[in-house]
Amino acid sequence: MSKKSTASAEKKAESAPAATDYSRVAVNSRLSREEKIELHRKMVRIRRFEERSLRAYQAKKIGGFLHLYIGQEAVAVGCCSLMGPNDHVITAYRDHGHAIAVGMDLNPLMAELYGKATGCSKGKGGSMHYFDPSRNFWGGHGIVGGQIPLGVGLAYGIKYKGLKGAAMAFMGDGAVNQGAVHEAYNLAALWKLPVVFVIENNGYSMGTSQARSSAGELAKRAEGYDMPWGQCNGHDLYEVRACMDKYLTLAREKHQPSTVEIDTYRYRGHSVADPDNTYRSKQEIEEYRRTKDPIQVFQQELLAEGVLDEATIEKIDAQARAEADTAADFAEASPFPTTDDIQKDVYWEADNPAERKSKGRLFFD
Amino acid sequence: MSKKSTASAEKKAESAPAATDYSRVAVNSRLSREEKIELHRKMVRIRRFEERSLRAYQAKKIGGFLHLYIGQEAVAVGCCSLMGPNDHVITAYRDHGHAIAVGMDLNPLMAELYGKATGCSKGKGGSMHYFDPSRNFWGGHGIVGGQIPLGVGLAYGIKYKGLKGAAMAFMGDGAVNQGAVHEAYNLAALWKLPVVFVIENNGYSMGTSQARSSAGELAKRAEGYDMPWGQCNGHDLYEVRACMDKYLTLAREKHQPSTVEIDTYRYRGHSVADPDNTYRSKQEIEEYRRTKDPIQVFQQELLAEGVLDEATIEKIDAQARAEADTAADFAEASPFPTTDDIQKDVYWEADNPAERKSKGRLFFD
Amino acid sequence: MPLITYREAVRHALAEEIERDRNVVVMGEEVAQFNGAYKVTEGLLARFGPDRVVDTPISEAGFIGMGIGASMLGIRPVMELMFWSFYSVAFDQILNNAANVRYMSGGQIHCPIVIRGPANGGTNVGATHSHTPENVLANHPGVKVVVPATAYDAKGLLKSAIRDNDPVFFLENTMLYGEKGEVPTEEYLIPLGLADVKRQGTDLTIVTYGRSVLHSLAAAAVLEKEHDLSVEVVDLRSIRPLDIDTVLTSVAKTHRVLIVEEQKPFASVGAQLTYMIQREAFDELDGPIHRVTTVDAPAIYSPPVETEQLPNPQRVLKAALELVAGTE
Amino acid sequence: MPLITYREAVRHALAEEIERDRNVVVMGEEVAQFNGAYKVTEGLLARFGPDRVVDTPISEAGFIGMGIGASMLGIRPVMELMFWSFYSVAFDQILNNAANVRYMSGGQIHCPIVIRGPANGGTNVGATHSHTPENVLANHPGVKVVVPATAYDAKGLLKSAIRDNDPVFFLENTMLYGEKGEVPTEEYLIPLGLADVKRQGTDLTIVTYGRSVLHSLAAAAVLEKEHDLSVEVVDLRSIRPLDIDTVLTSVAKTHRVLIVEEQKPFASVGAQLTYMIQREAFDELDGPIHRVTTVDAPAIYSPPVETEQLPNPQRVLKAALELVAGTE
Ligand SMILES: Cc1ncc(C[n+]2csc(CCOP(=O)(O)OP(=O)(O)O)c2C)c(N)n1
Ligand SMILES: Cc1ncc(C[n+]2csc(CCOP(=O)(O)OP(=O)(O)O)c2C)c(N)n1
Ligand SMILES: [Mg+2]
Ligand SMILES: [Mg+2]
Repeated sequence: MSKKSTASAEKKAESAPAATDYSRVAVNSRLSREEKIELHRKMVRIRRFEERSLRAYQAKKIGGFLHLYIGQEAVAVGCCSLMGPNDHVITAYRDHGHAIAVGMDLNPLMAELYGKATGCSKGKGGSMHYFDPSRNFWGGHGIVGGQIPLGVGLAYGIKYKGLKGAAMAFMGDGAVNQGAVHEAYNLAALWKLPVVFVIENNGYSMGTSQARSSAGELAKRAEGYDMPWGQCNGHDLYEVRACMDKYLTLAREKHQPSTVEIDTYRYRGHSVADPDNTYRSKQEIEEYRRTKDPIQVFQQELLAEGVLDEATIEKIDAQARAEADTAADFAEASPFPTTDDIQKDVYWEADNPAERKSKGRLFFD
Repeated sequence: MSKKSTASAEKKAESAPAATDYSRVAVNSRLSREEKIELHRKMVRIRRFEERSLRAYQAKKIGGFLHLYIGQEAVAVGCCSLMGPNDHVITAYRDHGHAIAVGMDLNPLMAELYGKATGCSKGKGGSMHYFDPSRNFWGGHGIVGGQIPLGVGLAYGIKYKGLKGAAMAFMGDGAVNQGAVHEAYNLAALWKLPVVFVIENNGYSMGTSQARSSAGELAKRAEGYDMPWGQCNGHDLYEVRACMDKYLTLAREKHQPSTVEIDTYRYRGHSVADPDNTYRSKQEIEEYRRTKDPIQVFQQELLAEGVLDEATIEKIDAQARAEADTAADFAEASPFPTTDDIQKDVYWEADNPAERKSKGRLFFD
Repeated sequence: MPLITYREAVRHALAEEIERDRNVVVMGEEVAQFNGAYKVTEGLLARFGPDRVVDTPISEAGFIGMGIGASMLGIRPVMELMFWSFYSVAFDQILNNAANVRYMSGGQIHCPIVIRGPANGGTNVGATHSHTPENVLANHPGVKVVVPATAYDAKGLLKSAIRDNDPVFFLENTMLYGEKGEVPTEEYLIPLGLADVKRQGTDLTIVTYGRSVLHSLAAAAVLEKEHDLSVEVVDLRSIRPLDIDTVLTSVAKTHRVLIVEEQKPFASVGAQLTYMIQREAFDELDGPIHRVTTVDAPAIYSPPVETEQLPNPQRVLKAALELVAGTE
Repeated sequence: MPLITYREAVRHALAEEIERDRNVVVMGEEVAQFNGAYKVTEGLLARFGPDRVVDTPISEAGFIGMGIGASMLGIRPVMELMFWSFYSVAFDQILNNAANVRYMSGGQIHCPIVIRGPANGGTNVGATHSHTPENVLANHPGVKVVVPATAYDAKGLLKSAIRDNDPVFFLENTMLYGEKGEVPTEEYLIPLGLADVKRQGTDLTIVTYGRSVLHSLAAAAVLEKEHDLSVEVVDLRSIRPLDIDTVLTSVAKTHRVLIVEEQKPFASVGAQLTYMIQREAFDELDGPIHRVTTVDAPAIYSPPVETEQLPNPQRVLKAALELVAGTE
């Protein structure tokens, strides 16, 4: 176990005590069969999409980085399933899960990885820079911690417009050591901005365990800003929803920001190119896969609830695989941007020449 | 009272309880008569120096900013009086007090304000940039919070060299909201670097009260990094010494970093140009002057102890005034740097041409 | 037209735009209750209240990043940096997030944010407080950079900047805040990217912007009077977009170019202008382009020496005479 | 001489200097236990132990500032930025503290720190990870900036950088890490600020540095073979200090200059070179200086398109032919 301390795991701060049956918490018990199946399906779709993208990467269809979310699915799906119309999401470069969780289609997501013009960011952003403002999804950001002030800005916008909503600003366990994160904490707390800072604690920042990168407990730093904070088990989708519901409600109802640290794990290397053997053991990974896989855990739960049966599970999985393959075909068949496209999407004015008001040269050579 | 809460003032964290007679704490009781008088004298010299510099500023002898330390003298003098040969100091732009406290002479300090070549920084730094590495004083820094990582670097150097020493990194109450400060906290705590972060809490960052700039309690943020922290009354030199001695010892003996918040007050505006009437009342200032002036408090104490008498006080004061006047005369009589000096002190290599190993142009026009 | 200061011109632009558009919010350290470190925002809090004029903690990365995020949702934040020099602690937010988010999202997002504040030397505040980052900013595609020299330009350009849908970085000057100029009472806008010929001439073109415009005009007057030289002074006003056409037109007339800029020389705005002029008007040049820049060192504190480190009328005069002598 | 990779050359320089000087410490994210994100520091932890090779948290402002502070006490930290792009979050420490502290202290302090890491596009990592900040860095007096193109240069220059008493920013290139070159077994140093004529020629001077040297050499070979043009390729190696004399000597020979640089065009290193060349060798020029730069937009992700956005042999070839055609 890579995490800081067992003490930390025990002391679940303001989240519910360990004995809670999270399926009975209102936010979960009120879910319909279909909704539950949909949650399961989302996780499966994320996983199959990413596995397919990994094969595409190995086949050299994809450039740059590919940071897989495999093992963490319950976090994005759990959190984003709670989104109302005025809730917004922003995250780091490990963003495939969040993009699918907010409802983006697989075709433009895969096409983005292939660097195609049909990609969600027209092939300009790549894996780290998925965006879909129409679904309140503001990316996909490559600079560790850099998205967190933007997340506070989303919360500011929500509040300024008088809407009842919240922003979720996701970051990794390594990101908490970026100064911008702390500046953002203070602003959010001082001005009562409706944001939940979500630390997806997968135990490592690249090859560095939490213990080697961070002094103290991660979520607890919120106390220094008089912000409430919680911790929860990110392997259990119900628990994620129960915990996040509480903090999202605080944000929406009382403009109270908070920090939630969600325990999770990634099975794959930091990115596909990561050798993944200098900092953790195969056994550790296997142990997580065997006992804490979020899809398995939730599947067992839904089997027990009688919501899922083996046939449905099979079908969902087959559909997800097929959908991922279709996305890869779509991506493959799509055109690359042209060299003329390089200078599009730089300036709003250049893209909207009829409405341009400025003069002079915008581009240089 | 501008500070966050009376709760905060009461809860003096890990510093000694309020009832302590700080004169009896070992670090103070072992002081000789001469040493005590010297501490008093240092505070008086700081004050008279700054009052003289203010007159020079009003006479337009000084450019730029002049951030006066008047009212805060017990902090710098208390802290720096504890320095051993391997202890180092770094601070922000409000640095006159620290410079005098570490033992710098008034002549080069005043000359620096006048922008003269005889200034401690050859007229290149000005008020915000006093330096004296020979006295382990590393400035004088203008970017809020920017000096704090450097302070951690001093601690790193001390530890790397196997010395028993500590760095003191001073900042204001507004500076704690800079990201670099938090990155520095984490590094110091994680790597056990011998640094004491000293927050000189004078209640305001420019015209912004602590309550309007910072969520939570300032020193308490250290807890988020598992660092010990303390608070103390910076109007009482003995208390400052007692409190700081404890944390400096922790640093020197155990490489344990910490944060100490010292309650203090500045009588003058943020800088000389500050109108100083939009954010606090004249009464507030007067109240501090009347009841908490650090020179008065310590003078009373030393009178009571029989260490000082009125004649000695008079004499010290007269000497300090004379010394400040002499410094102003020295500054006045000194030459300005020449335009040729502009490009000196930029590169070590350019200043040491005999030892230059690189080729090519270092400067452009 | 009434004579008002540059400071007032900026303030009036802010006030008019706050009034015009509910989404405009002015933010920064000390902008509200303290009335602005340089009193640019004086009275705005009283007039528009704390929702529209907001004091921030000393957290430039945090609050500018926040502004960028809010701008993605349609807020139009006008953020004050007390000094542009403090962009150093917010560099990532400004030049990765504001500059790139449109591109990385394939054009789905735009950031109508303005960041404004003074960027200049001359007030003896030393190396860390005297950065003139217009070259560094303009190096980044996706941003706009404006440096007004007069009250009239400051007002008209700032109003355009606030209405612009791209991030605009607006660089003022503490040495100009007190300078007065004629500013009409009726509303006007000046488009970004339009240079202004501040003085007509035929013998030499001085290309300049910001406070250096004033130095150049002062020198031009002396050159005319004492040296019988007719100097054209082109004020760029906007660095990106850049009105190179006005520059080239002037060069075609005078065939001699002196660039005057308060910039550290290496890879300055003037270096870029030189590349463009020689590339596009090589045959128009009678001789090399010269520059007057800040003397290449960190900003010195010493007041009389700082004056010499910066462009000033004497340095411009000397450079102009040298240039002309070299091409006669 | 043994053929080793650029990566190994950097590693050998680090190892030799760690060995030579007890004050040299290598630090950065993932440099120790993980063996380096790009495996540059592979094996150093095992060889020199955790006091000399140190993993840091993701706190660039914090740890680089710490390194600067330590350097004031005589430590010689060699800090890795996993990408130079991340200088954006440490800008203030790098360009206010490291660059200015000597000046502001009137020469009492110097900062013998090296900051190194890759700064390049070409690996499809997008806009935030592809900055090439050599122009921005070199804009600041007080710093040195080195951009080696070959294994030989990388090793000799890095060793000099580590022994230098001024802050040196050393910009490597992930696209070059695997490139092999001859590197002697015996110790050698290359002084900073010395350009290297990588190919002799008489018809055209290409001034370049970093990976663009390789593109320029590739293009030069084609220009010779297919167009009978003799191209001289001047590799600057160091941006500041700058060996302008070698450039001017070449210009005096060829009278035509093409600058090839992986830089966003506005206020680039090439802009600065243009200013200097036309200023100091105006009469040597047969026509305008041309540039090949990165196409002016944030770095695009799409792999085949990014190749076209960057300088590449085809773009250099095309530009060279255009330039020559224009001056015949
Ligand atoms: C400012 C900055 N520094 C370094 C990096 C390189 N980097 C990318 S991801 C990463 C690790 C982040 O770990 P964590 O925050 O735990 O997120 P995870 O990858 O585990 O999801 C690092 C060091 C970066 N992108 N930005
Ligand atoms: C990064 C940065 N932002 C803003 C400023 C302008 N500024 C200088 S001092 C100051 C107030 C600092 O207050 P505090 O830290 O409480 O210190 P004090 O002045 O009270 O000693 C501000 C905003 C600066 N120098 N650097
Ligand atoms: Mg992680
Ligand atoms: Mg204060």
